[in-house]
Amino acid sequence: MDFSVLQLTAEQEQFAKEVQAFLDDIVTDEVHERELETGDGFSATVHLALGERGWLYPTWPVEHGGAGLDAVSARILDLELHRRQVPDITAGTTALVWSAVERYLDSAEVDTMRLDVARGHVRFCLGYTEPDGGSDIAAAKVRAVRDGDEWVLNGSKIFTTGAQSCQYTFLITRTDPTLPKHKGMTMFLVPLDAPGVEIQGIRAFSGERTNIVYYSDARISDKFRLGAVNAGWAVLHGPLDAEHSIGGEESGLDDISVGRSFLRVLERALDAAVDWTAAAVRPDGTKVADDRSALQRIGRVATDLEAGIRTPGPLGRVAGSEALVRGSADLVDLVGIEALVSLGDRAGSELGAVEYGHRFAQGTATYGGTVEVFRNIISQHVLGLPQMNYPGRKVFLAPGRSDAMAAAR
Amino acid sequence: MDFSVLQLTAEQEQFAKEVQAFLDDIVTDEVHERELETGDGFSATVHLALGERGWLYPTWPVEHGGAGLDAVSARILDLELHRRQVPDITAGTTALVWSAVERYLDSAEVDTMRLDVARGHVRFCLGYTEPDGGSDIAAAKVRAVRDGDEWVLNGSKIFTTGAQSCQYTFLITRTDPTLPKHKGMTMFLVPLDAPGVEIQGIRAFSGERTNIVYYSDARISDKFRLGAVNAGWAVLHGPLDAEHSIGGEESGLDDISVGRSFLRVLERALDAAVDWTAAAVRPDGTKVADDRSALQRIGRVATDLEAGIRTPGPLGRVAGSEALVRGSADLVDLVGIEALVSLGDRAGSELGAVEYGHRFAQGTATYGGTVEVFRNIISQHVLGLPQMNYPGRKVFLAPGRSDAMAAAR
Amino acid sequence: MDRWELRRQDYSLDSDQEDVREAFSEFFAKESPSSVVRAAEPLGYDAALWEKLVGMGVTTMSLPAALGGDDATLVELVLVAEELGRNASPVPLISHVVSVRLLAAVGADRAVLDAAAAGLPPVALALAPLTGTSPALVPDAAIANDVIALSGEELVLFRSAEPAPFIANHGSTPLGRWDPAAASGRIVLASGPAAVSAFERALGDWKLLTAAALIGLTQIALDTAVEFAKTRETMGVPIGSLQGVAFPLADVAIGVTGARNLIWRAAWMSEYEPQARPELIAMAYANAARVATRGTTTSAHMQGGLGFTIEADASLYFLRAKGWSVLAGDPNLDLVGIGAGLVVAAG
Amino acid sequence: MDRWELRRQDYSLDSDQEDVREAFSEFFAKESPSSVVRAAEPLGYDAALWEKLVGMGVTTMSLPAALGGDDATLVELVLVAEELGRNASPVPLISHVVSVRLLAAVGADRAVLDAAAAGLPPVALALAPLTGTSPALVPDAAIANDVIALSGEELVLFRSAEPAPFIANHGSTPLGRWDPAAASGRIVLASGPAAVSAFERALGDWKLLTAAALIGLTQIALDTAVEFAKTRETMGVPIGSLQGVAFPLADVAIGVTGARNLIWRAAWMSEYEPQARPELIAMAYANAARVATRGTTTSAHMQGGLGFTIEADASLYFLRAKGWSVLAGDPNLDLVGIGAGLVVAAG
Repeated sequence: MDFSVLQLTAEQEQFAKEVQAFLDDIVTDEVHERELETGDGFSATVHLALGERGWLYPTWPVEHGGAGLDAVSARILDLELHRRQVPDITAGTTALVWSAVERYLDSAEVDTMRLDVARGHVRFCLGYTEPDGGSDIAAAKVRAVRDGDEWVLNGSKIFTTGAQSCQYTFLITRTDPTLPKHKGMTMFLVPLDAPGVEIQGIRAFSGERTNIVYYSDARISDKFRLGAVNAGWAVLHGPLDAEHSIGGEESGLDDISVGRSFLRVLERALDAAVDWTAAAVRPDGTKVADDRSALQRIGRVATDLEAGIRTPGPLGRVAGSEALVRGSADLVDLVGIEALVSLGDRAGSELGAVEYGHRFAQGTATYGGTVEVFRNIISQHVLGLPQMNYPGRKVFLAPGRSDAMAAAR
Repeated sequence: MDFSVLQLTAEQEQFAKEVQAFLDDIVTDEVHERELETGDGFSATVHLALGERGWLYPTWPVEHGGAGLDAVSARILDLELHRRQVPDITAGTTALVWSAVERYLDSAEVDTMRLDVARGHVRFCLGYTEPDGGSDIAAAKVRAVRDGDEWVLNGSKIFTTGAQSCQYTFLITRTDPTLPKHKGMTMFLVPLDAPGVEIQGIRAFSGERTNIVYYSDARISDKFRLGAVNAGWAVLHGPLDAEHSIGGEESGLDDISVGRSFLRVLERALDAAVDWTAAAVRPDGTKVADDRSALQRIGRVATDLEAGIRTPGPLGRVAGSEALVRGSADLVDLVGIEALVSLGDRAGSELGAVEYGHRFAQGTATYGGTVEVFRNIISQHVLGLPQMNYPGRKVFLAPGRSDAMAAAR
Repeated sequence: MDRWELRRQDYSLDSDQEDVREAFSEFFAKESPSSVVRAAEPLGYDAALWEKLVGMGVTTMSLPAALGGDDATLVELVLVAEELGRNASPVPLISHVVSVRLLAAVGADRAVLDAAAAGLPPVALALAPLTGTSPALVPDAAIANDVIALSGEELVLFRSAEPAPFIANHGSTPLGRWDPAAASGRIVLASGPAAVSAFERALGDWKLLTAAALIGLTQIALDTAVEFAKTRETMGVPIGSLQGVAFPLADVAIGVTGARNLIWRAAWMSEYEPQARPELIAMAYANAARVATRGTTTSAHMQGGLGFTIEADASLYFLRAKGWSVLAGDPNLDLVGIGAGLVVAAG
Repeated sequence: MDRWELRRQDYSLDSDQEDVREAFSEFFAKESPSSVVRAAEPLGYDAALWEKLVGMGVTTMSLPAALGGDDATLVELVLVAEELGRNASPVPLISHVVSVRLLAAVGADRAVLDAAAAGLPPVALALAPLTGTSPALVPDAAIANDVIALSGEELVLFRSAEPAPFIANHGSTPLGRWDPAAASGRIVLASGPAAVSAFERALGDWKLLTAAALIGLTQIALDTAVEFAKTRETMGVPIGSLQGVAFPLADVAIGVTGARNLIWRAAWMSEYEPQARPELIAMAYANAARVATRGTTTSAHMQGGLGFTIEADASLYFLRAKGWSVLAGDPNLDLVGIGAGLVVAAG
């Protein structure tokens, strides 16, 4: 057990300064304004600038386009990016997909692509969910039909977040509808500029943008197939397990909760509400800071936040989302009418973090599978409860993950 | 809509005084002490004294052993009984069973029995649940095998509350295991003094007593069969629906929530905690009554209580239990260490209502079916959500009840 | 309070009440579908719709017949407010009706009352007493020229040539940053204790109607989620057959049903025996705020990612539930007040 | 607080810590099965078991080696306390160990310290400062002759010939109605600010160890409920396969896991950097009290009517969860303190 402050080497100290100076330079107000406007979860200028320095995948070796950073330096960089709220959704989806691409794509292609990914020129999004399919990924219906050395795609995917900023989507398709649900699927890395692929934006009430992607007789080369035909479920599992399970590699450095990033939004909202409380006077002349009912609620939110940060893996995923959903609503209540003013109409006041938090919170209960999907995972793989034999039963995790889950207990 | 104070006629005023004088007389401290000690949910002296006046089933005609009371007078009596915390579990189970007995037992037997029931000499308990069966009543395994004009019973029932105070149990048995689950059952009214019937007490941590009843080659006459052989599920449904659904008959007089009686326990705990708050001084010299964090929690419990009282039928059943479970725990927190002192060690202080409330609360989430059973009923019959096709699917309500449920919405 | 008081428990609507409910239910369903609600965003005001609603007599219905009204009670008004909420309708009905009742209650000049009752433009009510003369966020002030506010010991109708500047907000309501110093006219409606008690009564009316609107909003959110859960499938079954979906929705149904009855009871008591259980208003309001927050959150969530998109009607309900429930400040302070009342009564 | 501080996040136990955990896990599992727990009711004290535990060195392990201890830290103590909780063990370990640490911290006379460390009879700690000389409810005072209490500006060890009269209670702990005026001896351990700060540090230790015990209790309650849910059937399926059962149990698992880590972190910080995040103790404690209340309630409930009987081990856990978590008063006051600290820091 060790929670001590990291003692940096001179090199690491120097690196931290370098990171700060660099990010001061590239993460401009304009980056944030554009993000507020578009909800892209992506800034091309920042992404490419980070890629240029090898800081998109900073622990990759330099020859692969990384920066060969040690774990501590990587953590320094990661925290600074979070602190500055650098839009990072597309960086995240790209990283998730790369492990599968690296393993399953033709090795010559991989070698070509690796540097482009590291530099930020090639980016990936996730083509899992279908408009009528919900979180049941294995119910995928997008059809891929072989035609010589090509595949013809038809159907549509929803929540392909970042498609407008990416070159490829990691697509799960149905290649043999006659086989059992999990056996007739094949994965592809689909170029988004292929004819017949159409991206249509959808906005969430958090302001985030996601997409429906339509495939209408879209043709792609067989070289973009990942893994064997009808073996797509196994290919998908690497990235899906990573998304569903423990984030850090038990480095003793990284945050242990998969919900940590949600909780940063709650941190900002809480800090803003606390600042407001310290100064606010009610119409009757009393100070909010003297109202123990207000202080109790602040204490509750702060405690749920702290407990969420300490909850590991998928358990922290649920704890983080629930703490944010409940806590952000409580903070809006606490602040009252002033908390309602929209982020965009707020002219610099910190309180926008409360209003934004309450909108943003709701998506966290859905990202990467709803909290119910995660409760199923916990029920089965942490508690060992029996699984219901539904007609179209879903496999959440590859068998090997059970042990890791149980160990997280 | 009418929530006005009832204007009593002179006769009703007189009746109210009569009730009070009578109950002052029969509901002694000894009655309550004995209940605390035994957890019987029954006082023979009170039960028989009420029966003597026709006040067990006060709206029954006088010639049937009732008192022919009008609805208002019956309400007056009912409230007085509740106010004095008269142990009433066995009176309740007897009333539930009587409707089925009256309908299905041989009419000569019914005529004989009616007066005994009204006078309090004959009492019924419910033989539904089995030790390994949980809330799935239709999974009953107690076997009844015909032998000439008799039936031979084998097996055991749990949660036969009040068996030690009753003459008969309303027993659901399996008479044909080869038929589908709901089709092979038969109901009996089993004399509890029959050879081969053994009652074994179990105590709940609320102090309430319930029982396991064992049937070992117990033989009963076929005249105690209720309804046709293998038609037990229909016979059971009258009492079960009554237990699961709206209590009052929309009289505009009765409490609308099936959970109302649970909430009386919360009322007592709240009132005691409020009295404590009004007087309590903390070690640092501050008054609890000046602590807005305490007042907020009192306000929350009082509000949940009020909302629970206003929630009709089975919805109120869940709301009442949840308000009590959560509220009683909150009140223990509020009062702190003084709330822990056991009811028996308290020497007259009202605070025992808080400690008792927290213990009693837990049973209310289980009585007459768990809150999950009621959530299923609400999901299907109020919201119209589809039912899962479980291997041993349970029918919660007779088809006709759906409309009543929907109307309660 | 006497917990053993012998009161009727009759929650049924009489035929007049059923008629009111049905008339407004039909009106809002026809005139205020979600397309109309969306078209009125972000301001949250559809002037044509408001004009039609005024034509239904909604602004005067609760005035005494002598003042040109229909003697409707708070009970009828909460029925109307629930129908408004059920359609998330972009009209300032609640603050306007409450303001008109307030003007009548303080015996405002007939010309002032009649002008207000005409409803065009609507009258707004500042829900918090003014502190000094600094600008304040006032619901509906972005569409009203007249704002009633408690200012020190006086209840004042402030007149301005223009509505206050609109402040975009979470619930898409016509919130204005209203500046009392910018008013061109100032009519004192009452002063001293009479001013305070009239204001508090109006605030109570506002809380009851808002509670009803919040419950209407939550009911439609629930209905929408239930429809989704009946048809959407996962793992080969409708998601509504899964207890992980059905039970939270059942809890919303439980909350909405109890909240509605509690509002009805509070409205009835407020109308006929206002001194008997004054805390019922605070209870009905704080309870509705919580039920609405949780209920619309659950209902949106049970529609998965779709429920999180602005295209889904679930988003309309979710944002307004919170956006309406803190217009009068922190609803938890009502709980503190309830607790304080109980403790004082016991002390 | 700096939310971007670069700290390690290493929750792993080293081999010594694993050894401590395992040794006490085995001890309690062997010596304190539920039959022993039941046999010790209602007093909640098994003197023979306590003597064996003292023999394990538990009363001295966290003293400095110079005082005859093993230099164990709060981190090891919370591991031991969790194992105690996991077996609902009827021994006064927490208040006794905290009292001994307190005696050492204030530099109590060696004879006093050694007598206390011997553990027979145990020493109790009054968790609230005394007000006047009136009798107070003190945990474990029903089995202790010595009670440490903050009395005005002095921290005092009160000696009595007999333990205080036992008061039967919700959690079956040796609660006594202890009368400081009845004490025959009175040793002043510290006075002035030093007395207050020593008492507060001890109270913090008590809260951390109690939080750990509550989490142990909740973990065993959960484990028991999970076993039940795996085997019990309804409608032809194991109840644990129903989301209505599985999801609440998953929530208990989430709560317990986070609470345990939060306790570990608070204990580590309290040991090594007590000034850095002092509110972590209050957070760990208030959170554990809530997780335990809900977790043991859910776990008992998921065993249906059986979980409500005194024969079910679920009842042991349910009653103690609440019975232990308010011994130091209302745990929600810790939340007020946390909020106040944050607001003061921001102001």
